[in-house]
Amino acid sequence: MAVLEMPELTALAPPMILALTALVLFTYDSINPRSTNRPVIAGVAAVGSLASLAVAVWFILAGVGTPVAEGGNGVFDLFEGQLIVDQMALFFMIIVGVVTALVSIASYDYLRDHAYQAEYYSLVLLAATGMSTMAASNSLVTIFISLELASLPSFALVAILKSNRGSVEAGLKYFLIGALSSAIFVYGISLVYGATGHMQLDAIADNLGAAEEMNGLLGIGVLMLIGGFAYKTASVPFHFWAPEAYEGAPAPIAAFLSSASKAAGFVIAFRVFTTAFPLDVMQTLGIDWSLVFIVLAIVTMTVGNFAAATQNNVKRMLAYSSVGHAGYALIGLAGLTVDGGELVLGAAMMHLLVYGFMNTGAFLFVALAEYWGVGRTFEDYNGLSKQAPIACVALAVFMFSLAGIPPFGGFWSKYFLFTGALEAASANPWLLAVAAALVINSALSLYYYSRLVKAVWIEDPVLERESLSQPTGLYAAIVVAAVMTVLILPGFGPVADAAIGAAGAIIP
Amino acid sequence: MMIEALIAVALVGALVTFVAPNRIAGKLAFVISLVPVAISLWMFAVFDGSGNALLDGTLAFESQMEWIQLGDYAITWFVGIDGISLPLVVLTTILVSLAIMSSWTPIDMRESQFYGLVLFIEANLIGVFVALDFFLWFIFWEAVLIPMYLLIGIWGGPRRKYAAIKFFVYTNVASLVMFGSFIALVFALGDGVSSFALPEITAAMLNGGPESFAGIGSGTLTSLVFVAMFLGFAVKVPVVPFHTWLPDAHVEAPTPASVLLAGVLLKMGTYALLRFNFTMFPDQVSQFVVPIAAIAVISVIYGAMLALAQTDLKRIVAYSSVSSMGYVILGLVAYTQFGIGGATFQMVSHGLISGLMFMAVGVIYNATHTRMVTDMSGMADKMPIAVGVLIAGAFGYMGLPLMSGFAAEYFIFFGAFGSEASTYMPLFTGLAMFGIVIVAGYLLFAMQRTLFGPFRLETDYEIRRAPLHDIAPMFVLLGLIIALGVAPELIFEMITDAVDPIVDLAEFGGDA
Amino acid sequence: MVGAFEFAPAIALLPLAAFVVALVFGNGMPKKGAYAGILATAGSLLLSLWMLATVAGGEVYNEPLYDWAIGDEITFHFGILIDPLSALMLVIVSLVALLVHIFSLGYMNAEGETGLPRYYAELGLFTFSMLAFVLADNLLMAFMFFELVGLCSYLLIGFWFRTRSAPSAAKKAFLVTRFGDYFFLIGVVAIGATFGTLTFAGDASFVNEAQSAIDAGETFHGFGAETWVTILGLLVLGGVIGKSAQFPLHTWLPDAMEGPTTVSALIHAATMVAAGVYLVARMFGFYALSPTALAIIAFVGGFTALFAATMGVVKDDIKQVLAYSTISQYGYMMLGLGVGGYVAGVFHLMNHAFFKALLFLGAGAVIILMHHEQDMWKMGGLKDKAPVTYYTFLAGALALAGIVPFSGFWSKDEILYDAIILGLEEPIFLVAYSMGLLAVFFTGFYTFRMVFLTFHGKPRSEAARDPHPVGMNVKIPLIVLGVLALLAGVVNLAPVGKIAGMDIMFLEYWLDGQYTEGMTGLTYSEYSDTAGLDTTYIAGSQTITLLIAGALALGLALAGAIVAHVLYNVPEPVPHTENLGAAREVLRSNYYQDEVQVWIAQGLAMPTARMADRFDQSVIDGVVNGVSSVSLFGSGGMKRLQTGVVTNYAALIVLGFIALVVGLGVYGGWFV
Amino acid sequence: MTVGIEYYVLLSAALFCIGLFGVLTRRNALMFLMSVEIMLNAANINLIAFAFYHGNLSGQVFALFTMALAAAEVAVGLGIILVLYRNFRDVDVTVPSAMRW
Repeated sequence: MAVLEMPELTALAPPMILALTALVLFTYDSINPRSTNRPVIAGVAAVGSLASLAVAVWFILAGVGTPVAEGGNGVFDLFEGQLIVDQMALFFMIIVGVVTALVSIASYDYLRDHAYQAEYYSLVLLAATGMSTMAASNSLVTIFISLELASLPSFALVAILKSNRGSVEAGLKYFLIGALSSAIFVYGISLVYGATGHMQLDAIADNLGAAEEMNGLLGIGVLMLIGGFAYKTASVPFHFWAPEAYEGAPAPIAAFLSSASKAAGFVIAFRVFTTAFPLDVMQTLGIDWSLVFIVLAIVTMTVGNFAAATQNNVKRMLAYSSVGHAGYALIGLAGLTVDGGELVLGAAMMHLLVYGFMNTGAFLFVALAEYWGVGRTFEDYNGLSKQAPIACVALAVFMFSLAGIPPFGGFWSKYFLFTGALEAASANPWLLAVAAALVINSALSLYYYSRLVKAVWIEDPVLERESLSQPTGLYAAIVVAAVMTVLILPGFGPVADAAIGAAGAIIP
Repeated sequence: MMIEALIAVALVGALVTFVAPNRIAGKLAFVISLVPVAISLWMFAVFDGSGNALLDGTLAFESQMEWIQLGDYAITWFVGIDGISLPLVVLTTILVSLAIMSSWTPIDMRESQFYGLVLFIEANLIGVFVALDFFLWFIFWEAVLIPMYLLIGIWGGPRRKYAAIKFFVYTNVASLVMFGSFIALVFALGDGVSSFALPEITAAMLNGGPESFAGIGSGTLTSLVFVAMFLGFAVKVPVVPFHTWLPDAHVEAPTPASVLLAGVLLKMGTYALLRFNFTMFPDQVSQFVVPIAAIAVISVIYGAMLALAQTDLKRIVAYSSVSSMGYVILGLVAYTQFGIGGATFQMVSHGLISGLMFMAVGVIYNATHTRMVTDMSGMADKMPIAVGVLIAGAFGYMGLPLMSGFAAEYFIFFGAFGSEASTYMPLFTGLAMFGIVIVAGYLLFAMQRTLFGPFRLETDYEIRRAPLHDIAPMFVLLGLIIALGVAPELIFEMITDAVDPIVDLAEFGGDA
Repeated sequence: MVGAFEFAPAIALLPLAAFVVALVFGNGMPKKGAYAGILATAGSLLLSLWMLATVAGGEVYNEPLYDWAIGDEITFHFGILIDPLSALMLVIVSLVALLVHIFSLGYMNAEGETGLPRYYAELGLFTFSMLAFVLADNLLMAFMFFELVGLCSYLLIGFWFRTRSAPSAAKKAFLVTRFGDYFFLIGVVAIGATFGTLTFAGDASFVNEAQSAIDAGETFHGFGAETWVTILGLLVLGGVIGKSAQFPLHTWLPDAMEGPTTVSALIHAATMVAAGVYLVARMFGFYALSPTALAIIAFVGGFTALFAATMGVVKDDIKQVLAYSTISQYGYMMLGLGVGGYVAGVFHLMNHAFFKALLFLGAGAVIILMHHEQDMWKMGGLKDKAPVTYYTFLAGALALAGIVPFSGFWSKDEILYDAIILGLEEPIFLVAYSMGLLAVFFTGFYTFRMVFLTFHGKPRSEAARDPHPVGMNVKIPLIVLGVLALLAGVVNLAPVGKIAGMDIMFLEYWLDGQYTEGMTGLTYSEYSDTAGLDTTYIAGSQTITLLIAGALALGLALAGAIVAHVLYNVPEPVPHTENLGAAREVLRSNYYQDEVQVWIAQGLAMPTARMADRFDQSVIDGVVNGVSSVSLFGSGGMKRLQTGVVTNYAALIVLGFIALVVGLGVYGGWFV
Repeated sequence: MTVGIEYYVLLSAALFCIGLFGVLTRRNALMFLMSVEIMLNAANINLIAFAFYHGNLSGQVFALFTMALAAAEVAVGLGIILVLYRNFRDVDVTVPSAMRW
């Protein structure tokens, strides 16, 4: 396989391509900031993200990141293990690539009368670069840097509609909470460093023994790290920014943050807690972080779903539902046990992938609605299926998929999470509570997801509206997302293998 | 690959119909739906399976292929047909075709979407009855909800939104409970199983059963799972007290949806009960005989009493479905050849009869735009043929001999009375049988008020005779009902063949 | 075996064919399908006679026809059992059916009646079901067609469905009989489950199984074998009481008179109502095993006979009188069977079939004459205007009242005789006997009250002065039946035979299988042995007993007739019912039986149902909806967390974080 | 003689809490931002102290990264605060609360 001959650095091709594209757009912007050549700009962004996606897919198929022992091309770790390219890294690079591509394509129409096109796309791709790098980060340093690289552009992106109060308010809240959490995160890093004397994750794991007498310090540090991840993944108690940020931000950005950024947050959480803090050792140190995640998972999914149940603003409902899904994905960490747990962790990864499609699609539909200017509440959406059946079929697909009803992708991942939780329950009965919470919340979520379907399909429009335009980019993105959400069901075999393989690889 | 063909035809047909112009959608869907009918009848003709699908019987049209490796467990595409599933598959295909034809009159908006959804339901219903891998089965099981939700929600009556969401959420919760408990069971079975294939799981259950799981002892776990799954399916069946979604859904649903709902969807629940609870947990069944039998009796009597109190024809039929499903539970818990066989037979029989009843009520509704017993009388004067068929169907419901309903109920009663599951079974049977009096009561009252007497109609709506395509499906159903009543062996033979292995599981043998 | 019996199924199938033909092509046919029915029933009659002849020739037939449902331990099948009893019944049914079909030509095809094809189709369906019921060789098949005749009765009673009363009467008829059939069905199921077979005859019959079970002293469901047999017998009896309109399930029969008179003649007098009694006779061997059951049958019969007769006294509608007399007559048959008088019972069944059909058809003729007027007080003086009707009707009346030498006398006398000789041994039966005896008086009274009011005296209405003529197709059946009513008795002149020592008790020998070989378990003598009822005679002499019993019966009948003559055979009769005082109201309102049953339906069932419905809507559904609203309420609270003020968020974050630190710290013991 | 590590930790902890207090109490966006900076610096103290304690440099290097990122954060933050002021004519963080529940 050609990959072998290349220098190791090429293993980082996916983020690099994103960075490159970002720079290209940045240059373009600095040369001609007011350019409204949308096809070119959006095209470059889309091509760049698709290229990164393609490379990542190619890598994972070519066996990059699969240990040689398993017939792959071996795990690449660069800069003394500061960065690592293994299956999980590639898996999440794919997620980021997918979402970025969808968002760039959709933005083509959404930003039709926005002043600074290029800056927008370059920011998006910079953030994407950060997320993609997070997937590969293997040291608290790189994690922190890439995390900030992802965050800072995001702040700007949320507030990019400078004259829109909602956007600004969202940006402010997002930024302030973000600053606070990153401060906490950094402090956590410093404590962990203090307790172990290392930043590189494997090294931390090796030196945990030294932390016997400082376990309190280490514990607080670990919790602070969790805080950082919780912020990035919009999990309780660091989720408060999410509803506002998603509601206020431009819909494509909301899609971008709620799918890709969330996934990135999870990948570092997965890596840190599987690599740096092996559960068995931490338990001897009295730091049983799986308990924390059990609590967080239950609370997060409950808060998210319950708050979503009675929203009137579609976007806000989706925002809360994305909090709820963060809770589902947290099961991946909560379900980790001293021996194994790759099933549940893999399930979490699958969920994040499928979520990348269905949730992005859902937000993009909102983008479409904002593009049409039909309004933001459920009532405003009433009877849209008469004017735009295709988009509404897609919406129904996203909603039912989010609710976990077959025959859509969301069914698999959610039920695998459930299955994984139950499997883990054999080792840790607390997981039964998680599974129960999952059932209750799924039932509730079905209620509010089907409310949206009801609005567009069953209700009659409050006021008659003339036929709606069909913006190419948005439609393309939405339809692609929908098709993927459906096709992923029959074609789930490889996805499941990849995810579970990746999970198995990082679990000690 | 015939099964795949069956499902594929329905799915593709659904897509085609969905994009077809409204004008031709109905006819198109009907023509498409004839293909599955043909295939299933052909299957019926050449059926060569024997024994029970879950108890290493030989399957007909079996096909199995790898799909997903989930940790230590394989999820496979695994379908096959045995004597229990075949009649239900045939029932489904036929009922769908007839339902489509019967909806030509009432459905006058967004036809292509409507018929597309109906065909989509058909695909999933067939899947439920043929799938032999738990995950696969569960996909079909759940996928039925969406189209039904939309059918009720879009084309339903005034309170359709409430009814639809209630049906959707309620049954979905039940499914989740069932799913969870079953998965827990599979994991508790440990190394005994390496896939979600039902036969394998059944085998593991029957020799040894689960180890303790998550700190719950083996025995307790099995009982818990049994109860949880019973509750899960009980909502679908539905048995009292989990039935309240049914009348709402039925009343609000458009006629063809009601036909499918009562005709096939309810059978999913009883079918699942038979496949899971009563095949995999024989010991638990014997442990819970009395409560289950009691629930069955309550469902029969209570459901019939509720029907007696209704004045909406559809509500009457809906509640009587609850009552009829109670018979099925009674037959299952009897755990005898005629008990379980009769229960299965009742699934088919009730599918036909309730379908006929809903169609007949629908035809009257099309003509009068009311379903209220109090609003009309003497309909027999205006639409003799439709009313004639309705009367025939009603008597079928009352269990008139030489119609399938009698055969089914008689088998169930006989099996239950002779059952040794519990010493109280004869008592339960006697109580449940009183249902045949109440059912006669409310149906005769309703018919007397609506069909007979001098003609009177509250709504000023000009009555026109029902067109042929409304009547024809009812005659087909009536023919099938009588055929099965005169010669139950048509399907009872294969049913008993598939049921006997289950009966042999019980340590209390059945005499009847 | 090739021969007559190969054609047995055709007996039933011919009318079925007529049903289909009339239903499908009826409208296009002359007389709207009547001829199809006539031909079919005629064919059935011929075949039945052939069967009778063959049986007389010494053969019986008991073969399964085809398997309905096959199980491991038991197989339910359709089969045909032709023995003297069923052969006799076949002839009775098909004969009456034929005559009624013919009569219908005159009665129904008059003035532009609509829905005639339906009428003839339903008649055909009924004939089919009834004949199949008679042919049945096992209890399940019997039950099935038992139900089907019920359906036909429902349809035919409700023939004039545009009226209010007919549908309601039809519903009542079906519902009340259904209530009886509920017990019957339990009986069928229980017998099948207990003995593993449902066949009437042969070595594997449930009768034999029960016999051996009792001998072996087995126990079922905690009951001794004999008790269990009694229970089973009584369960089946439930169906009998319903169909044969015995107390307390008799109330449907008078209402059933809403149907066309021909239907009343065929279904509610001659055949369907007889089904119950026939069933008891059919499985008499089983009842014979349980004296208790027999006693109960006897009492139900005796009581019903008297009870119904008293009600017949005050009715003004000619058909009502006949209806109550029917109930009472079937009471006699039950009494006869109950006291072990198998032959007597069947004998009366046969005679009654003829003379009651005659009376109803006569009444039908009268109704034609009277332009569809049924109130006897508007009649009178028809004697001279319609002689044929009068004399045939008179013959039927005499038979009904039980006057020598008409057929009714012989059978009724034999029943009472059997009752008294048993009663003398076991005095308790004397009660049943005396009730039966008393009923004779009332029978004589109301019968002749009816005759006099209808035919004698002066015409009391326009219609009566100028009656509508009746045609041959009305007269022929009357004449045939009139002759039978007069002569049918000769087949079993038991008293004469016993006194004069002549062997002229043909029916008894017939039913005792003396003309046939290979008939086991179905003969009179065997039944008597099983029942083992011993009897005594007054003064030890059979003759004296016979004479006394006969004299008593005849005397009372004549007394009744004479009273009627005195009261009503006058030019201007007046209703003397006022003289009954308080009793009158009770009688007119049928001892408030209907009120009771209506109360059970309207006052008990419906309120319970409505209560259940309210409970369902409020409690059960309330819980379901409650769950959802509670969670939605929780949602409302949950989202209040999101105040929108970023400082609060920071505070909440810190609080949440501290909670985690404390929680995990305490759990992990960091602070030690 | 060297100062024990615990004093450094206490110092940074105190600083962190001061910053946190500022975050929770200050309604002016700029003060909010400064408080966050204080918290970051508390982390820096830790890092450097522990780097000294463990005798490896990664802590100090990381501190440099932190400062750089703090600067970047402030840049973005000021931008946002600017548009905040444009839209709301105020830099009070509790003013924009249109979106809630």
